[in-house]
Amino acid sequence: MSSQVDLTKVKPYGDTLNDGRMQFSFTLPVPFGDEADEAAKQLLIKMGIEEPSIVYSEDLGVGYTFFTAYGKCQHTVDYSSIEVPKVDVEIMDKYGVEDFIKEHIKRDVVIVGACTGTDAHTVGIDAIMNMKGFDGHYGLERYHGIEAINMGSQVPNEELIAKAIELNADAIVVSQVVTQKDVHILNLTNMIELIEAEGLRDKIILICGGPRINHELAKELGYDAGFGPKTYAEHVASFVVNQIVDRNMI
Amino acid sequence: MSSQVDLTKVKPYGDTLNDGRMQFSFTLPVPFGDEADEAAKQLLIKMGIEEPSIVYSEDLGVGYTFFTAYGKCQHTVDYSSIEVPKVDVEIMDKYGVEDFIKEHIKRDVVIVGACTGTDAHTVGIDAIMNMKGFDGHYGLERYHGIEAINMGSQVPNEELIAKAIELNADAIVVSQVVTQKDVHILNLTNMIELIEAEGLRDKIILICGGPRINHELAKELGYDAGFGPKTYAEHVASFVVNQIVDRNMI
Amino acid sequence: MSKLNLDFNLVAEARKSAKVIADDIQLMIDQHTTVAVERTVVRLLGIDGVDDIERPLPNVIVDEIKDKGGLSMGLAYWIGNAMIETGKTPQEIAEAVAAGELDLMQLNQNDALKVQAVVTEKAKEMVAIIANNRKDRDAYLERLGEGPKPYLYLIVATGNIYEDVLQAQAAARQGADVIAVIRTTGQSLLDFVPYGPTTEGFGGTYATQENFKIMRKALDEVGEEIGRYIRLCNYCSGLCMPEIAAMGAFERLDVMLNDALYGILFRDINMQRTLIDQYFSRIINGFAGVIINTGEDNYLTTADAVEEAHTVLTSQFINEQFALNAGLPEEQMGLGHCFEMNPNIENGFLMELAQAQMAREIFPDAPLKYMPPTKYMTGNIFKGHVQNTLFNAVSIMTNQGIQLLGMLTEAIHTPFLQDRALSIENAKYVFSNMKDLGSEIEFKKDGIIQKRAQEVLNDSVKMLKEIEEEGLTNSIAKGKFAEVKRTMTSGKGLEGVVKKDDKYFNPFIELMLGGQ
Amino acid sequence: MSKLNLDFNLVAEARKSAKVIADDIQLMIDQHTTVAVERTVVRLLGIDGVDDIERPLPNVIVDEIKDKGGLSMGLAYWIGNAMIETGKTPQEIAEAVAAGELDLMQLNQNDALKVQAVVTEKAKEMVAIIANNRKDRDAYLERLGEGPKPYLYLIVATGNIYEDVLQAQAAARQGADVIAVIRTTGQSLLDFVPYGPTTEGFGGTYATQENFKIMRKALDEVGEEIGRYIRLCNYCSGLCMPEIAAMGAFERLDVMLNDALYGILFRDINMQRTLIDQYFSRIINGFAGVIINTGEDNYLTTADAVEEAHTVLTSQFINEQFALNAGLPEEQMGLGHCFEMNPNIENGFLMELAQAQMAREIFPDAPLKYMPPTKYMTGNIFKGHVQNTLFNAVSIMTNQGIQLLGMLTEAIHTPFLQDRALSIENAKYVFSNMKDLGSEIEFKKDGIIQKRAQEVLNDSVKMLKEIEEEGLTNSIAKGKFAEVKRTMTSGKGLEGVVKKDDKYFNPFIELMLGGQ
Ligand code: B12
Ligand code: B12
Ligand SMILES: Cc1ncc(COP(=O)(O)O)c(C=O)c1O
Ligand SMILES: Cc1ncc(COP(=O)(O)O)c(C=O)c1O
Repeated sequence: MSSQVDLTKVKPYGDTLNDGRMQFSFTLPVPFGDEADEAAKQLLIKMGIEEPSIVYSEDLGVGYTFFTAYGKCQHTVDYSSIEVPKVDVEIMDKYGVEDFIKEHIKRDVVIVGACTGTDAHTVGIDAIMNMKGFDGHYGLERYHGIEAINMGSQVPNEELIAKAIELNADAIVVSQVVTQKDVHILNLTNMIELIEAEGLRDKIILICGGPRINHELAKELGYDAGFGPKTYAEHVASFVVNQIVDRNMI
Repeated sequence: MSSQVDLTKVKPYGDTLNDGRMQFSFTLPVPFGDEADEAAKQLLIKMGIEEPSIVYSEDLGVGYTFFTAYGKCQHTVDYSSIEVPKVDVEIMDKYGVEDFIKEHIKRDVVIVGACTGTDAHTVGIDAIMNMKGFDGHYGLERYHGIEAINMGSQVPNEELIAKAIELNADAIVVSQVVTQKDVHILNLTNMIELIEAEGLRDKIILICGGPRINHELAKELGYDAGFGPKTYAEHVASFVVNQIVDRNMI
Repeated sequence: MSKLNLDFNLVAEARKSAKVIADDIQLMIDQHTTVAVERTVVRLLGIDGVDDIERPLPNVIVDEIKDKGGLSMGLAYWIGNAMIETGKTPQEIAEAVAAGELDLMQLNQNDALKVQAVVTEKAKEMVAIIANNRKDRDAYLERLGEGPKPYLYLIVATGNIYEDVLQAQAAARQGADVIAVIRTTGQSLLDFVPYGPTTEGFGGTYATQENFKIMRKALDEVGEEIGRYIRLCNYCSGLCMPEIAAMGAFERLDVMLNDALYGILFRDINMQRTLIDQYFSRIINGFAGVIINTGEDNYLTTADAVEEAHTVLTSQFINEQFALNAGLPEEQMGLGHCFEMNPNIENGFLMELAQAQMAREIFPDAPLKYMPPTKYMTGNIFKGHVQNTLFNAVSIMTNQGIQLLGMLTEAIHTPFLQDRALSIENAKYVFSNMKDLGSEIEFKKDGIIQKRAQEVLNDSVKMLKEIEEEGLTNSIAKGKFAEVKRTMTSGKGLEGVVKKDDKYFNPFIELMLGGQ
Repeated sequence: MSKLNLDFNLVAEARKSAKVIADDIQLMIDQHTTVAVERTVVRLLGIDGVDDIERPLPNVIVDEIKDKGGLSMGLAYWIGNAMIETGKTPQEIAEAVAAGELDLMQLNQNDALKVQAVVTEKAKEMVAIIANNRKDRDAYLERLGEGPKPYLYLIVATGNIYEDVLQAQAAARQGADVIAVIRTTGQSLLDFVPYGPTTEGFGGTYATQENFKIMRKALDEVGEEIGRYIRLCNYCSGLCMPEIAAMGAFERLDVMLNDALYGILFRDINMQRTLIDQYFSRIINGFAGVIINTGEDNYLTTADAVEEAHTVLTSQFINEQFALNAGLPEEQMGLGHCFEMNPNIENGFLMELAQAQMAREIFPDAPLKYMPPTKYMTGNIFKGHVQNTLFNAVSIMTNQGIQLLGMLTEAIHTPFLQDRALSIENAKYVFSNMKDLGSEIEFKKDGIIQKRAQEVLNDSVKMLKEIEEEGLTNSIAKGKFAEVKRTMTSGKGLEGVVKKDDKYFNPFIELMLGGQ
């Protein structure tokens, strides 16, 4: 029989359990040649890779060399002890959310959102907020009982907060797509600082999302929740309406 | 100006010197999900990768998960101290070799070769030995002054040695392409043992080649030279005729 | 209508030559039997298992008869005779022989007709099992359905049948239609079939009946789960061609590698041996509803794909005639070809397209087996993945039957779990995104594509004419295929070939040839 | 002949509508100038550099005139007048203004005709520099030659111009024909152009004249070395369209992103501002022999590529007319489109092929700029590499002009050194392997491909008719393009728009419009 996986000592799998096989590609700033291959091998050995094999190397034209390599990873990971923080709410569909609001909140829920800072990627926030939604999942604008205001892109944090105050919003949702040089972290942190300075932190649900965002990161930064790729409006809506009830914001 | 590479502390290069960026792909025998991604990240951290980012993960259908990841390698390699053993001979072209034989050896050089063991990959050894050669480089059979005998594939080491003795060969050349479970190492080592048992080791030039062979490995195993990918007949011929002179086998 | 503007009179000429070539060989085939054929008869009569030193009983019994000079009568006679004399089943007889308790040739010899009657009865019983397997397959296909063509054909090759099962089930869930269990290096030169489940092998897993059974079960299970019948493939090449065909028939394999010339050229098996063996193996494959896969792709892994393209077509014509002689219909002929041109060739894609389309038009009913780039794959897995993309593009544009998926790691190792997933994804994307491209485009009259196909066909017609004149065996001796030279008496396994006696008898030929 | 069986009467109708649309806007354009236009005039007169708080001198001088209400006369008048009054060069004048030593509007005002004569003389001198750069380019092309079309267009985007140089030279050696230096996030909304070499940026490098110069030199060097002229590309979009066009003209850029509507839709720049700015920028591009790249691809990164395909064609027609109005010939119109359908769409490839071929047939002389898949790229780099392969296939099959190479890491980061190498390898392989496929195939009459193209053309003709009726600005206000709504007075930069005085004067329009 195919042998049993030891989840306390998990290793990469190529074609046999615990063979440790991994693929690598990278460039080293050294000239193409046997010495370059050797340098690549040594690097892999330092990473804990046994029998590194440089299967391809290419001169990139500026005295640098590109490698593709395979090797056997000797490290193991204890999978059984891993716990990942997750948005802990049962996801309802649109009708579920609408009924929940009717039953438990009995007034319109107000959500304002934007893609903030210099970030101009609207597709993600539009997917969550606009009528049309995304991938066959309607956006918040189409939910009865939710008033959703999408301010678009490149919105300064200050403006977004001002709008939330103006509308007495239940939740602020922020999208961040550009992550180069951690510009999203800067931006998201600045948002929290401004909110706290306004004394609003407890009165508002604060959510962020984007392709490189996850719940863990969001929590660390001080948000109530964070959503990554493949999020739909119902995820955000379910979380918000539950929070309103749980935090007694009705 | 673009900064200078410190060759004693070389790190992978993504788009900025010493950013350490590398790409990885591998499978872990754990079920698809956030915990799997976390396990993959932890593994990369153990390998010395900072800010590992799992950019893609996929359920392989048997409770295992495939990942693609990027991250920043923190290890460095001292390129300046690397020395790789190389076949140390000036490569002559066909005419050069032929003249060399005429001038210095003054008799026919005899080379027998085969793809040994259960290995049936003839294309590599044919490329070196047969008339036609490879990539526009003629094979040894076409060299004046060289008698080249290609015994083909799946030839037992014993038969190859017997043929070499029969023809009083100057060199034996062995091809090994299949490397699974290190079958080539076994096979090449067995060859050396048989040759030594016959008391032939000093009297014959012993060469191996194949896609996963290099000179370093060949030397370790006790061969005079080893040739990897992109070898042509002239490489082997140049080495053999020089050895004949150097080792006074004329 | 021909998109390539091919001259179908030339195609007819080629077929005629190929028929002469195959019929000429058939004379030799009909006069001989081999140890492998006889072991197959024995297996088909229900004999299986090993003796106490692990020798398969079919080998034990056939070797004994051979040593004692009785092989020319055929094993059916000896077993049938023993059934009459001892009242035992064939399996009991074989066990008694292995135990040294019974000497078949020392028994009283009954009248041939009487023996034939007894043995044919048993044979019919066994053949019914195979016919039933075929019905089971049809029922599965009816009930679960199958993937669209080109079928996605994936290999597993870990050496360990249980690890293979994991990989095969993963592949099926990812979209595979056919799972081929690659054989370990060297098995094709074994003159016996190993026994039982196996967990060790180099670059492949032993073909054993138990391994077939384990994998068949695993694929039926996963097929039920995903609602798609998953075909199982193995190799009936090498010194045991017909034996493995029989095992495959018993275990409901669906596809088998089976080439009339492959063993000769690429495994240095004696030509008489392979030609005789292939005949019986194909009768079995044909009867069992197995799609054969011929090995023309191998020519171009050795010789040049541009210059030697016509040898592929030539071999396809010859394989076709041998298959027809063995009663194997066009619908089961997975004639082989491949995408093996140097990727540096300008307009190489056009030539590959021409070749693939040509095969499609000349063999319209055959589920052509299309092999991926292998020779020009390198350690550059990214480029390799692109080469495979173009290969997939040609396939969907020309409506191939079975797509042997290329692996981005072809030049490195036998496939990892993820390599297969990436290949399936590549093929599925291309097949869906370009779905109707083939039927949407026409080729320019007398353009590069049409001319290339016409040229290859012409060369093949010429080559077949030459072979027709000098005979297949002489042509092979001259190195016309894959630049490999073999003679009538060179190569492995000749000692296993025996001329038939007048009274030689094999009930399965009659029962299976062309029938269902 | 049309492979798509397009109705060229419809194409003519579409062009007619587009001309009406553009001419309508041209009335507004002709009546206005902007701060950016005037800064450009100033730059073209030779003013460059920054003051002691890093403000670019063109801004200093234009802002001052604007604040004091003199902008409607045009900067050419004020500079010319100051030249007469002070005897200084424009640069000296600007420096004096910046130092607070000179107030242009306090000087004695000379007769307009006299000023025009002086300033036109200076302008001619400067325009000659640009004309010379154009000759230099022609000489390079003559001497070194260029890569075949589609040109391989690669981006660099490290933020550090020196690191960019390394990457650009690497790309050129690997096969790039065009190097585009991507701009840092946010530069397009700056109402000034930064000065000097820069080494910091987010997802791109500042467009500065010094950076242009550094990269131009590096590409000339590597071009000499490899024997192929390497084109340099940057962006004249955003609030500084014409200024950057001028800088590009001085530094011999070859290709510039320049779209009449992009700034409005995707950067929320006020429409009047962008439309006025684009006119002057295109006059400069046209004169400098720069190929412009329009941004229709952006529509489909936001809206759906299947449903909104006709908006791309519509915008191409409009961009064409705006370009013609600015004297920019078809040969310099790199009209944009892209391969942005969901890869899961069955026969998506056929639709992409239809769109690309349609653009090719409708704009036969334009060096079409073809953008790669971006929206449906994921972290699955292997699949991404395959998506790029199909993109490359469409390009070579339809004879595109400029191929913006897709990166397998599109969804992850701006390109690494190796990402670019892999993309180039992908494109080169496909372009060579499929070289003549386009001319070898014909599309089935009334098949999926032909019908799709016809449908898109029909929809576009209809849309253009509607826009013709309601006007471009109203159409944009309704969200007809990319589902984005903008009004005449919304958006950034409106405060920089000024109605021209009767005596307004800009010598460069006359000197450059349509001339060479
Ligand atoms: C489309 C696109 C553009 C379009 C944007 C059009 C528009 N109207 O949005 C245009 C062409 C304008 C553009 C420009 C630029 N782009 Co861009 N772009 C992309 C692209 C191709 C797709 C992004 C996208 O739309 N994805 C689809 C949506 C649905 O996915 P999503 O955003 O992840 O959203 C989902 C989840 O993340 C989540 N989510 C997102 N936000 C939120 C918010 C909340 C509250 C919640 C709950 C959930 C949530 O839910 C969504 C639905 O499931 C990506 C590459 C890629 N394939 O990812 C690059 C990419 C994002 N762009 C990039 C860059 C660098 C730029 C530029 C800065 C380049 C430049 N220097 O000019 C510019 C400038 C833009 C700016 N100022 O920000 C980089 C970012 C690199 C990085 N990691 O930092 C990328 C990765 C491309 C690359 N490899 O270089 N871009
Ligand atoms: C062609 C081929 C075949 C053909 C061989 C035909 C023939 N007549 O040779 C066929 C189809 C028969 C075949 C069968 C098998 N193959 Co095979 N095959 C290949 C393939 C596609 C190309 C090899 C090749 O011809 N390369 C071209 C030549 C010119 O290159 P080369 O051998 O490296 O030779 C050069 C140098 O290495 C050097 N060199 C080589 N030998 C020598 C000797 C000397 C003395 C010198 C100086 C230099 C030298 O010089 C040569 C010219 O520069 C590779 C995959 C690949 N793309 O690499 C798989 C590959 C080698 N095969 C493989 C396998 C597993 C098999 C099988 C075992 C599969 C099976 N279970 O059935 C069988 C069995 C074969 C056996 N018993 O050995 C694996 C090996 C895995 C591994 N690393 O161990 C590979 C890598 C494919 C894979 N990914 O699974 N194969
Ligand atoms: C027809 C045929 N048989 C068999 C094989 C497998 O090789 P082996 O003979 O080692 O089983 C191949 C491999 O390509 C083949 O094409
Ligand atoms: C026409 C045009 N201009 C400019 C840009 C670049 O964006 P930015 O406005 O941020 O410079 C693009 C990007 O795709 C474009 O298509």
